[in-house]
Amino acid sequence: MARITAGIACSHVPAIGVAMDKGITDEPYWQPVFKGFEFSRKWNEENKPDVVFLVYNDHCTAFDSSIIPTFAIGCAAEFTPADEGFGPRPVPVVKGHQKLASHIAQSVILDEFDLTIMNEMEVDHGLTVPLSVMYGDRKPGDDWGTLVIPLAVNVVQYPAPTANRCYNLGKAIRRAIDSYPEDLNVHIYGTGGMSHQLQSERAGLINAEWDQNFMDMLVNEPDKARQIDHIEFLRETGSEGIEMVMWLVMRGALDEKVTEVHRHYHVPASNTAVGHLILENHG
Amino acid sequence: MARITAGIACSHVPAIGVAMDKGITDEPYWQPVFKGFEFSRKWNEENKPDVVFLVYNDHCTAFDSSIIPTFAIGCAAEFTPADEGFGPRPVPVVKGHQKLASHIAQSVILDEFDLTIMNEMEVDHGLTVPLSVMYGDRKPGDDWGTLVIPLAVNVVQYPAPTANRCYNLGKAIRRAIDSYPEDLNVHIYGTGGMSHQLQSERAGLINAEWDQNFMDMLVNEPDKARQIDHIEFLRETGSEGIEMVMWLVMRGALDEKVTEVHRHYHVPASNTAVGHLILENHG
Amino acid sequence: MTEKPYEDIPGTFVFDADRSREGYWLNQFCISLRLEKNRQAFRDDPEAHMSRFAMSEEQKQAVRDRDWNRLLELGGNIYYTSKLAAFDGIVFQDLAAMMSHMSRDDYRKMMVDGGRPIEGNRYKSEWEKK
Amino acid sequence: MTEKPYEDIPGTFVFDADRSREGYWLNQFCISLRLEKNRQAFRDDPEAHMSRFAMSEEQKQAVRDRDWNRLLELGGNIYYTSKLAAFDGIVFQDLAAMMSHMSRDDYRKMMVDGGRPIEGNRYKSEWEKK
Ligand SMILES: [Fe+3]
Ligand SMILES: [Fe+3]
Repeated sequence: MARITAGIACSHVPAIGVAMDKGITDEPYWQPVFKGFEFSRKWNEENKPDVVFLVYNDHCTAFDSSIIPTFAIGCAAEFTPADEGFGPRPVPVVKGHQKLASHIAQSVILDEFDLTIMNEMEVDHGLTVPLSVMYGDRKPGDDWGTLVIPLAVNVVQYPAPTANRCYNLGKAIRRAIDSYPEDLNVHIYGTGGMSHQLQSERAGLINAEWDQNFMDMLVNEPDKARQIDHIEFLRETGSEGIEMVMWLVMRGALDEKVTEVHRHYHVPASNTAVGHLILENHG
Repeated sequence: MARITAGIACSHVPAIGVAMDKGITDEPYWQPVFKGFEFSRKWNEENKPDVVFLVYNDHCTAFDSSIIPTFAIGCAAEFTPADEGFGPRPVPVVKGHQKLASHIAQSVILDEFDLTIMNEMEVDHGLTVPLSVMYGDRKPGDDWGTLVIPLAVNVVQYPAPTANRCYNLGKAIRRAIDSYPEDLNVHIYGTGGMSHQLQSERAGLINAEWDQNFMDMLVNEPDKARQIDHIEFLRETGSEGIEMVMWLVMRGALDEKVTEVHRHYHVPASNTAVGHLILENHG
Repeated sequence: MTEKPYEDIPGTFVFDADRSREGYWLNQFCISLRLEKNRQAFRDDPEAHMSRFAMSEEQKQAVRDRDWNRLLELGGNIYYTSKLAAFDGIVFQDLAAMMSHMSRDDYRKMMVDGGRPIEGNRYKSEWEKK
Repeated sequence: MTEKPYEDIPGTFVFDADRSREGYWLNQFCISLRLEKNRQAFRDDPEAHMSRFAMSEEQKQAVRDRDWNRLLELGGNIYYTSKLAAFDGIVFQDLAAMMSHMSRDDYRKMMVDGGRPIEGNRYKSEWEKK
C-alpha cells in the first residue's frame, strides 16, 4: 500500500532559487540559510520518497486573473518550470505520477472536496524552490529524483481556503493515499511562508515569535493551529504570511503525533522569514 | 436583504434551444414540450427576479480537457454565448451581477466550499436553454430581463460532486445570499437531466418512473434525495442523468418546505426526458 | 487502481480519469472543431489538422472511419466526439442511433414511444443473456 | 457589501474581490510581461502594448510613473506588479524598499536586523499616533 512517511514544511522564497541558480549560496548573506538545509538533503537522500505530494501556490504565473481555483491538483505527465518574467529557472522538468494523482483526485472529490483537475500546468518557484532545497542543484537535463503531484492553493485573492479546510483536505489526501494499492513511499510538502509582507508600506514585516509558536503548535497541537483565522495571519504575519495555510494541508495528512526530526528558522531571505520542518510519521 | 424566493429545475436539452431558434416550436413533435413552459413564462413574468443564480454544466465548451473545476462561479460582467460547433445561439449576451457573485464566492469559500472563480467565461446551451425556457424568444440585441450568476458544475468527468455535496453547497449559497444587504429578488435554477444517455449502445435510455420519483423526493424529502449515489444515477438514469446532482444545489438553497407551483414532464426531446419544476419558498 | 462499480453497466463508457488520460489528445482535437478557423483547417487538410494533436494512430483511424463507439472506447467523451459529428452535419439524435446500431427512424420511433426502457438495461449480465 | 475585518491593518492592501475587479486589466497587463514576446512588445511601444488591455487612464499613468503603491491602490496585486518591476530589472527586495519609502540600504539593513517589527504595526491606529 502507498503510505505517507513524512511531511516537510518549507518556505519557497524565489531568492533561494536565484541564489542556487547563481551559485552564490556560500556568500555570508546566504550561508546561514543553506546551512539549515544540509541536514535535510542528507535526510532526504536516506529517506527517498517515490512520490512527493507538493502543496504550493502559484504566484500569478500559471493562473492569471481569468481563473482562480481554490485547490488545483496537477494530473499531467509533466510540468514545465515557467517563465516568471526573467526566463524559466534552469531546473529539470517536473514529472508527475498520473495514476496516483487521478486516484487522489477521485477519492478526495467523492470525499466532498471540490478540486479543480489540471491536465496541463506550468509550475513556478512555489513548487521548484522546495524541490531545490531538498534535492540540491539539478540542471535542466537532470532528473529531480522523485515524481511529484502538485496541488496549487489560492492564497493570492482573498479569501484563501481556511486553515481548518486545508487541514481537513490533508486528512482526505491521507485517506486517498492509504487506499492506493501500490507500494509507494510518499512525502507531503507544505510550502510558503513564514511571516512576510511583500507589498506597500508595511513591506518587510517579520514576526519571529509568532512563527516559532506556529511551528510548535503545528507539530504538537494541530487542532489549535487549524483554528487560526485569516485576519490573524494577515495582521500578525503580513499579507503574504497567509501562505502558511498550506502547511496545514501537510500536517493534516500526517499522524496525530509526529516526530520533529529537523527545524530551521532564519531571517531574512530577501523579504521573508525562512521556516523549515521535517516531520516523521510513526505509522 | 437579498432573498431567494423560488427555485426552478429545468432540463437544458440543446434541441429545445434549436427548436426555438428555428421557430418550429408549434410542430407536433415540439408542441407538448413547449406547452408545459407556458405557465412558467407567465409565472416568471409575474415573479420577476432581479438575479438568477443559474447552476448548469459546461459541455466541453468553455472548459476543455486541460482544466476541470468541480464548481466554477462566474464573476465576470458578462458571459458570451459560445460557438458549440455550429455557430453561437442567436440569443443575448448574459449580464452578470459582479458584486453579488463576488460576495457569494467569498462567503461560500469561507464556508469551506472550494470554488473556482471565473472572471472570463463563455456559456453554452446548459445555461442559455433554461433562460430561453423561462424568458421566451430573445434576439442577440435584446436584454435577457435578468442578471445571471452562473455556477458551472463538473458532471462530464467522473466523479461529479456528490448529491449531498451539491445540496450542502445550496445551503451555503442560501446563507451567502441571505447576508447580502441589498434588496434583491433571487431565483435559483438547477438545470440538466432528467434521465438520458447520449453515448454508445445504451443511448436513448429513459427511466420515467425514476424521474417522477426523483421529482417527488426532491420536493418533499430532499434529505432522501441527497443520499442518491453516483452509481444509481449512472445505472438508473443513463450516463448523462448524473446532471441531476445540479438540481440538488437548487433544492439546498430553498426552505425545508416548499410549494410546488408547477411540474412538467415529457419524453422525448431529442434523446432526453424533459423535466421541469417551479418551487416557491414560503419565507 | 481504483474500484469501478460502474463497469457492470451495459453499453456505457463512464468517462473517468483513466479514460480521460487515454483520450486526452483525441478530445482536445475534437474540441478544436468548436472554432470555425479549426473547422476550416480540418476541412482543408484533415491529416494536417489531426497531426497538431498527439493522438495515437488508432485514434486517428477511428476519426477517419467516424467509428463513433470506437472513439469512445479509445477515451473519447461524447461531448467532444459530438463536435466531430456536428462538423459532419450529424444531429445528436442521429449520432445516438448510429452508436446504438439502429436506423434513424427506428431510433426516433423508440424515443417517441418513451425511450429505451430501463428494464433489461441495468446490468451487463442482462445483455449477455440475450 | 461585505464586512472587511482586515481594513484596519496599516500599510497593507488586502487583494479581495473588489480590488481584483478594479485591477483586472491592470493585472492582466502586468502578467502579459511574463512572456518574452510581450516584454518585447512593451519595450518597442509601451503605449501600444498597454492599449491592448482595458485599463483606466489612472492605471496607465501609474504604470508610466512606476508608482508602485498607486498601482496597488488601483487594484494591482503585488505578484502582478512585480512582473512590471522585473521588466525594469528591479529585484523584489528593492521594490519592497521603494514601496515602504526606504533607501535600498536602510531596507536591507532592517531585514538583516530581523525585519520590520510587528510591534506598532498591527493597527492603523498605531500608525496614526506616530
Ligand atoms: Fe509564495
Ligand atoms: Fe447537459
